[in-house]
Amino acid sequence: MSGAFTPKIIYFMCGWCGSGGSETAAAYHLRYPENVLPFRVNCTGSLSSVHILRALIEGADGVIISGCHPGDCHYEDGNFRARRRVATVKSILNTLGLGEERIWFRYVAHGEGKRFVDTAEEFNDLIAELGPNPLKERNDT
Amino acid sequence: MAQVLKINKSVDQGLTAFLEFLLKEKKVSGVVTLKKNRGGPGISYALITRPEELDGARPLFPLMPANSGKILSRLTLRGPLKDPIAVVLKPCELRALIELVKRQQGSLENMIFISQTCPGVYPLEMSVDGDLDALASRYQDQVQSGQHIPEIRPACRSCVHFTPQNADIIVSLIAEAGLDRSCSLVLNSKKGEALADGMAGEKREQDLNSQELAHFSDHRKTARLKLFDEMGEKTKGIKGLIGLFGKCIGCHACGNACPICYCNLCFFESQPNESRPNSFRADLEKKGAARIPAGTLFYHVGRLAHMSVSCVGCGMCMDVCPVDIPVGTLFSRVGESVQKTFEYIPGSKIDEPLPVAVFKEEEFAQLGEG
Amino acid sequence: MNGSKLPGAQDAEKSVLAFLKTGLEKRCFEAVMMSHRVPAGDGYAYVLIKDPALLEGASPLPPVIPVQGAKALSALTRWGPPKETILAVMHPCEIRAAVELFKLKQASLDHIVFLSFDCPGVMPLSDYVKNPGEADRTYAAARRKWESAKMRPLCRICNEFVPAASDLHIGLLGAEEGSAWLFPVSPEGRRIMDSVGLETAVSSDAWEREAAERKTVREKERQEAHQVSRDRVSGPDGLLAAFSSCINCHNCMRVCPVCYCRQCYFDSEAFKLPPENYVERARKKGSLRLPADTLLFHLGRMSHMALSCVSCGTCEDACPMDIKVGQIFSLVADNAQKQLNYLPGRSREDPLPASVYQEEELEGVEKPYVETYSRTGDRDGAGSENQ
Amino acid sequence: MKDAFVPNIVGFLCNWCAYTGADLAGVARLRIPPSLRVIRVMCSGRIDPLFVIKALLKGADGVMMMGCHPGDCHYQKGNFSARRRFVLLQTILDSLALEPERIGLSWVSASEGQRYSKVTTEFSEKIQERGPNPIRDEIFV
Repeated sequence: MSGAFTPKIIYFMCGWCGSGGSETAAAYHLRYPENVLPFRVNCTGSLSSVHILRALIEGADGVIISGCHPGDCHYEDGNFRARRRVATVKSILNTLGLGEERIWFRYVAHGEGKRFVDTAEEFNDLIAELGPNPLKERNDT
Repeated sequence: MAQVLKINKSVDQGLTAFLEFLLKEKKVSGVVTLKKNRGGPGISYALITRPEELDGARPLFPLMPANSGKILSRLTLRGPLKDPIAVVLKPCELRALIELVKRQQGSLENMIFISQTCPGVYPLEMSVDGDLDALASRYQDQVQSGQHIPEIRPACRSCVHFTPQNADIIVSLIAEAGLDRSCSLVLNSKKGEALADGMAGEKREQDLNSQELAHFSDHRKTARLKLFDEMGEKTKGIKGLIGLFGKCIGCHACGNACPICYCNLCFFESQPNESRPNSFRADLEKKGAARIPAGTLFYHVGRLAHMSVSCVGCGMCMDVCPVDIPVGTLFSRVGESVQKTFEYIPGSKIDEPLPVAVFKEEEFAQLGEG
Repeated sequence: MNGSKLPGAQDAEKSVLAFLKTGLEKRCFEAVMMSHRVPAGDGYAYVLIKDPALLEGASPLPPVIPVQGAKALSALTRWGPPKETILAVMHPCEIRAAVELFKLKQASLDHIVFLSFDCPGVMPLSDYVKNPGEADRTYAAARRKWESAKMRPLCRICNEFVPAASDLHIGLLGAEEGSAWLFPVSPEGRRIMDSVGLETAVSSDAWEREAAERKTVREKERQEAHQVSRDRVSGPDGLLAAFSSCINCHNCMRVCPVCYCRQCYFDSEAFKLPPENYVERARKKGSLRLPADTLLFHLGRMSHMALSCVSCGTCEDACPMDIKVGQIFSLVADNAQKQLNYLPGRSREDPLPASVYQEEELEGVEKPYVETYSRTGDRDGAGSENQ
Repeated sequence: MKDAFVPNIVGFLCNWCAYTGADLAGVARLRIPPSLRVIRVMCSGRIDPLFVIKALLKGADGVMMMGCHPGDCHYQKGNFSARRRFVLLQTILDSLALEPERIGLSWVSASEGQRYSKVTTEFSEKIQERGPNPIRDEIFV
């Protein structure tokens, strides 16, 4: 393993399902790594691609986005729109070789506390394996 | 007589060593200077907080990738700096910053200015695909031999405000022999003296070589007059202006690079300035044709009305113009006459009010009475 | 599709001008929007022409794109469509961008009839302004022979040199030296040809064959060129080297036809931060490039407009530092568009991909959940709390 | 030929003095040149230099700025600002050889109907003599 490296992970979750998942996890006393920093947004559909990019440029090693399952969006179609947006950002990063694998998109429902914690853990392990995000050390961005 | 600190290194290395001293001794919390970008051909300003990051710093590099007055205004727009930083910048950039601060677009608090008697900088396009180091060393050779460098930008060739009166420390470049082995820092203020306190080097009482500078200034004045006269001939009347700006692509790069043009949303990009269909129709009826987008000259003449009193002649507008319109020369020329009318030199005194913000009751008394 | 052979002069450009003149005189359209040489003769500008006599200095095949035609059309129609028909003579990429702007509600296409032509490409603006007279001649020669060496890098690899969304099309490929065909593409185009009095009797087969062949070649060249770009800019090192000389002037955004926002997000209050923010970021990395957020600007702009990018190269023309920004954006855009099966400007009906979705799509984006995932295996509340 | 030329003059009149003066001139049935198109502004200090530039570039043959006499401004100092702006405009037009004579500044008080008639007639005659603004026929402005 990459020794002392503790990744910094930004977890964007929608206010209805994703963060509901984190509440459920808390209710069951499930733990997720402390270096996964939760950010609540009202809907993944309201998450600007610029926030994802900014996180990656300014020091995050990975970004997860969790919204409601397809069909469950509180605003009808926010998660479908988010999916297209994330797909576009991933495509851009992939084309430019900037590590699109550092972005995860996974639906987590309000009741799925375990799924939430598993996602955080699994992603954390993946990023720990990938090592630090090379962009975050660059000061000529 | 001012104190001069002489460091026995080449001027670039000497100044970098001085900056390193400032950071190491925690006299400042950061340094803003030009720096070569890691792994790329470019050079840009950087706010450096760690001494080791000064590796690659080129404080006196003869290039202006942006007017740092604009950069520093952005840095302090939301409030003054809490801890002091040292800034290495060109005289016109310092003047631009002062104009911006007068417009409430920044703060000079906790900024210590290191500037230079400025021989001028190269056009930006010379750095494209160019070898920056070769460029810099050629420049230094020419400067220390006291030459007027032919390739520098027209704005620099005609610049007469090359001595940064408001800087705390002035690096003597013009007509300074031995730039490759010594670096002379003129401590121009108490702040500057305090800053240099403890820095290794030889201190003496001396002034800027005023005779050479006066000589230099005369040469510049002649060049300025010539350039402005040529521009005046070229842009005479409406035909001349259309001749100059006909090929303008309306990208507004000049306004956006201009340090004085600080507006978040320029009037000329705003909704009220957009032409409505009836305006095109009227032009079609009257002239049989209409240029689209409309308002090329309106933009340039209007911008003159907005910023010419504060134009510092930094030449950024001209550097970024994609179709090489000598817009900077025209603006400096008009700016000079406007500034003369109001007896105002932009960027010279921080407490002098902007001419468009004040008036005197007794001035221009004959106007309007006829 | 049948068309008409334009009554020939020695030069295709002249034949087109003759057609436009007749159209204006017969009032088949009220005005023409097209490139016109500026009085000093050192550039071109879009002009709306009503007086047929003013067609004199107009150029249907200008050597440069100083202002993206879609931007000009948007300036003309954003506040409402013209009352009578305007014929817009534009390069294919400009028409495609205009269609995108129409979808973005920044232009009206009512009473606008597009006249496109087989685009041989245009010269880089910076090359042109260095010596306009010489460049005009070079271009005229290169255009006739369809030589691409002098054209802009993006024009050399353009495979959409025949637009799908125009009304009338000038066929130059496969035509004899100096002559041109005119094809009606839409009913509106046919109406105009009828009213000008041009019969549509000539078969377009020869032209179509030639255009298809060239398109195949161009597609291959495009892929190759994009691969070269990709190898060059891939990874943080490559990309930051490519944008190393960027001075953050945002001129690429300002001339981009698709970036229509009056106030770009990257110029907005959101990027005017308290000094502590900049100092803190500098402290974290030892130094901070100023103006800040250069890479974020470019990546963010990509994420905003890549799906509508028409690879017109105007950004590259306007860059004072000659950064190959158009080539990078074109590469990124091609891939992003492919993923959502969208070709900007292909038709007025295709919805903007960011404004719609399908319930079943992009399966690869979601990371599949493995129910049994467990590495530490110790996440039960009580157990871990005791550790 | 020259006799046929009726200039197009745009006048920006302050509400309190010049415009009232114009009213008075009208009521007194004094002669006012037909070439003048009046635009009322609340204060001469409201006259943005861009108004004047735009009028000239759109083909106006002359532009007049009119306000209260110095010291009489309804808003204390608007006319002093206007005067500086006028000087600014004159200097810019002069440096560009764009006929600074085509702009005029006059102070007319609310009681000076006579003066209003006089200054507008004089200005109009001056412009008449100068001839049409050459910008009129230019397409590439």
